[in-house]
Amino acid sequence: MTEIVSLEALAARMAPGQSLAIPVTGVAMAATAALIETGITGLKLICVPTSSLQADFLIGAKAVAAIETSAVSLGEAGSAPRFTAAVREGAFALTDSTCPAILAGLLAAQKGVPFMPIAGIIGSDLLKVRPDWKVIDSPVGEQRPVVVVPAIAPDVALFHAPEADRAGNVKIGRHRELAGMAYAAKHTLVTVERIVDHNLMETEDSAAAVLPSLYVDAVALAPRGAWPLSLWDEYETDTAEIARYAAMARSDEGFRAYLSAFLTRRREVA
Amino acid sequence: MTEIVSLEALAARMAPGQSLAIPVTGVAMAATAALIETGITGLKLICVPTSSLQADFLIGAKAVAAIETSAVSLGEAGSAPRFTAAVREGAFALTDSTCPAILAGLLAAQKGVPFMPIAGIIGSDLLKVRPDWKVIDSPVGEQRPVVVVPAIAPDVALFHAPEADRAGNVKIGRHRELAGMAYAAKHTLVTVERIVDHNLMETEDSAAAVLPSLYVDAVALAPRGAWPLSLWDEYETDTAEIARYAAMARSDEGFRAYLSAFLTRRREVA
Amino acid sequence: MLPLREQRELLITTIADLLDGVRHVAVGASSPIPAAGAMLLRARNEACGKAAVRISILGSAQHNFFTNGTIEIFDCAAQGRIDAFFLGGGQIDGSGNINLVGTGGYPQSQVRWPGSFGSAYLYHLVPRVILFRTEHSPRVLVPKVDFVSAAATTPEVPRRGGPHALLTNMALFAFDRGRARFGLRSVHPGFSATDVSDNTGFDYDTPDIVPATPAPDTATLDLLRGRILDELAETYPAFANSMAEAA
Amino acid sequence: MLPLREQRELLITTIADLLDGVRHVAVGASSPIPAAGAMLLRARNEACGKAAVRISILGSAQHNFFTNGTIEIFDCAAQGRIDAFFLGGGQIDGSGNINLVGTGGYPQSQVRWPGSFGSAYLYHLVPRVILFRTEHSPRVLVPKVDFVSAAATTPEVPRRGGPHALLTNMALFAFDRGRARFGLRSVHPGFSATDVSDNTGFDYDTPDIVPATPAPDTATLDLLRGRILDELAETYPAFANSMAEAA
Repeated sequence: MTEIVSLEALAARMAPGQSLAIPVTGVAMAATAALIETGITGLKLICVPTSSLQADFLIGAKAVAAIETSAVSLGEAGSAPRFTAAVREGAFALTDSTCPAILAGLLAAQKGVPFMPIAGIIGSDLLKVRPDWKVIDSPVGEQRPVVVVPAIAPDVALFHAPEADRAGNVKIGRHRELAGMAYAAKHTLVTVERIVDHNLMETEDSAAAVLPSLYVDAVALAPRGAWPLSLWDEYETDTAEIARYAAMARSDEGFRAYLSAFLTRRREVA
Repeated sequence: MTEIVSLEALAARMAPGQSLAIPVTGVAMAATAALIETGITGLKLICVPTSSLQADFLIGAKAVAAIETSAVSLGEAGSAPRFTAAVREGAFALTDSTCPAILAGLLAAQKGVPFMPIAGIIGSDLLKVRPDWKVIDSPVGEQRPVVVVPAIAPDVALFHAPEADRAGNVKIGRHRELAGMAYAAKHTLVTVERIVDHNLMETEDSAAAVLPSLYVDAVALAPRGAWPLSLWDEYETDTAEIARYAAMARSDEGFRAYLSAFLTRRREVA
Repeated sequence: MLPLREQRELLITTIADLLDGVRHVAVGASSPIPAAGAMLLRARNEACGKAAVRISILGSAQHNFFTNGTIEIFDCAAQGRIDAFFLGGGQIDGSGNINLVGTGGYPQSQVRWPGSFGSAYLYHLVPRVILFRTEHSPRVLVPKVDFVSAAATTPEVPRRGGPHALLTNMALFAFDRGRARFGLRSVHPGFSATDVSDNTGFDYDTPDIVPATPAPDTATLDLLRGRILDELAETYPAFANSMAEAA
Repeated sequence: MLPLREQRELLITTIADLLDGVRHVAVGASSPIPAAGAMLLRARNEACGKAAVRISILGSAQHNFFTNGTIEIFDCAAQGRIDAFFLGGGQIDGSGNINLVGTGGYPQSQVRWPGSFGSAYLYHLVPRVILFRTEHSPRVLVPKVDFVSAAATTPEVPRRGGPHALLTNMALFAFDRGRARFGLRSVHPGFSATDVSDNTGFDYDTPDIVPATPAPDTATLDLLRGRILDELAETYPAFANSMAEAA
């Protein structure tokens, strides 16, 4: 059953060397700060299917040994500086992918099958750098070549959502890729803006927006826990803050200074 | 864009010989009656993943040339009499399946791939009677034998739901297999208890319960349109009526009498 | 033979015992006795501070932990998140295979049952499948099923799922997966080991001394006739009523 | 060269023309000019009673028709429900292949871009992919990309998707899938065909007479400076503002 814990206790559930699935929206930035404070190393990031600030943070903090992603970018604020530098230095094992292939790998894990077929991709150099992908002739159905990718079963999925109830049911709205991460992962850790007293599964309509507690190991309260990123209906991206990060993180020293201030600020809020 | 039409116009969109996907909950019984009144024949039923009264009705009305299903049963009311009789007579092409294999076939169509791998099944005689299924060695990922099934792309998906809005967005709650049917099908026809004036996609929470109009060709109003079956939050199964059906439909004559009264009743309500 | 209520209470109690240790048990639609067994286990665990038990009942609003449609129970089983499930069968054979399709030819079966449902899949994936069929007769318990809806063992492929036990109105059998064979574990009050062998169409192992299936103790009966009946009433009102009326 | 606002209006109008006939166009995040082109098409079609156009903009609440998470746009494309999409590229080559990964070695690329996103997939599945990259230079438009994020043509496998046109700040090219080759279609006001050939690193076909890309007519400008700016403001407030201020 889901435990409701402190942010620090939530972060402490991750162990060095584990694979960690992280999303594009519903990004647990406060938990990421708490995780960096544990001094974690050797993480294998799985971006579902891309990442921005969160991956760049973890990379800059030297917490990442490997990353599988379709892209890392700060969006409007430009390239992700620590990611770009780390690629140049060969600081981690880099596994390039394409968005639906990461989602297909998670789906395979969700369904307990070793692989998943996926449309498209043929002709891409991704097939050259992904020896774990293959083109096969479809064994049944319409006869044509199709790409197959292996299952991705993360050790931990981590995300931020607006609400959880006391039983650990989590409101994810339309963001069903968050459920997909949880189905595929061995453990799921969630931070939320607030914990509510009513049962989120109570009505057919409210239940439709919920990831059931069945998949959730632990929930921690983290108000504005996605900041400076957005959280759908709750708050917008703090574009000024992202721009400030983009400028500072161009150098390792600048990144260190930014991170240090970020961690201090989080401790003060907590 | 979705059209809002009469129940008769909705039924008239089906053509003889088409494949028709039908669900377990959210069963469009009123539309089924309207469809039978068009005198349709040669339907290829795809039960997602089983059926009860609806399949038995269509079979009894001689509208079915083929059926793919994991089961047909009246549940508490016992076996489905017209299905059972038709199997004995060899009245249609019967394709036995198992629940998750039908859902996997639809998922393949949803994803535009020719096949889908699926766990389990090995050792079942279903593999003997399904030459379109195969056991292959997993080409990537964990090396083990795995069953693959071909894509199922129905010509039409038909279901009943509580609400649609004027744009054709349909509230399906947690019953996401209804969305799965629509994603996989070439056309989707929906009947609803009521049409609402507000936008069902308006908020994150309400949107989570919605199949977008993008997938919906036509919507028709059909109050109590699942009767005598249940519609989740709206009304319960009319078990007395199902029992009455089960008794009458034991013979072809009894079925004819039941159907005739059912069609008359529907016309009077409409 | 026991009166109907006592028969059912014995089955429910036996199922709770068979489920001991599971965290999540799924129960199909129209399965009040398995559901009651799972509820009894949940109540017992609560009473003695053991791990909480989650019960998913198909078709129940209150016991529905799923939000991803029909597929979720199957995905959930594939993820190893369902520990126990129940299957029946028009035929069950001595190797543990079950037939939910029919007999007398295929596809034009002269006796046709509804179909395989999810059995071909779940039998592979749920560690503790309990075969539950009240009718104990040679036509149900056959040497070899006419159609294998779901195979009990498949040495050619690794699997975590399969039969754990077979429970009927007459007896309880354990299943040995290595030997793909049932062994008689106990006979319900009112029946003898000979009754069992006379009514079983397949070979099975019999211990030298065949114990009687233990009847529920007083504490269990209190739970069964109180809390469990109340819980059952939400999903199986007719069944709960008939149990209460038999009191 | 045109002033910034007129440049943008030309690109938006050209995109609307390229989209003529589509029912559903998807636009990536941070793509205000493609989004404006799609909005212009929608407004034009409404004005003359042509088929309604659905626009999905990633990251927009108002232009979001999806309820199944990140995967839905990809599934939707695979189902043939998306008619047009936009892709860019750090490099685009003369065969229409695009590179979103980087240059100078792999995996330790000396110039690293974000990554392939969904390009490897969508290029196969969306019938009318418009390559849109404002920078028109030999470092972007290369003979052969260093890394093929997404291949334009794959004779070995049937596909419905691929490049339809390449639009830059300087010119519009059509793509011939049979020959896997671009052909210059028009040059934007302020540039010549020689400017284009001087700044393009790959070979392409040039017609004897190279037309100028047509400027928007008055009716189009009215839409662009009124309704389209209002619609843009919801998703791209900064861009809409800068267009309004340039007036």
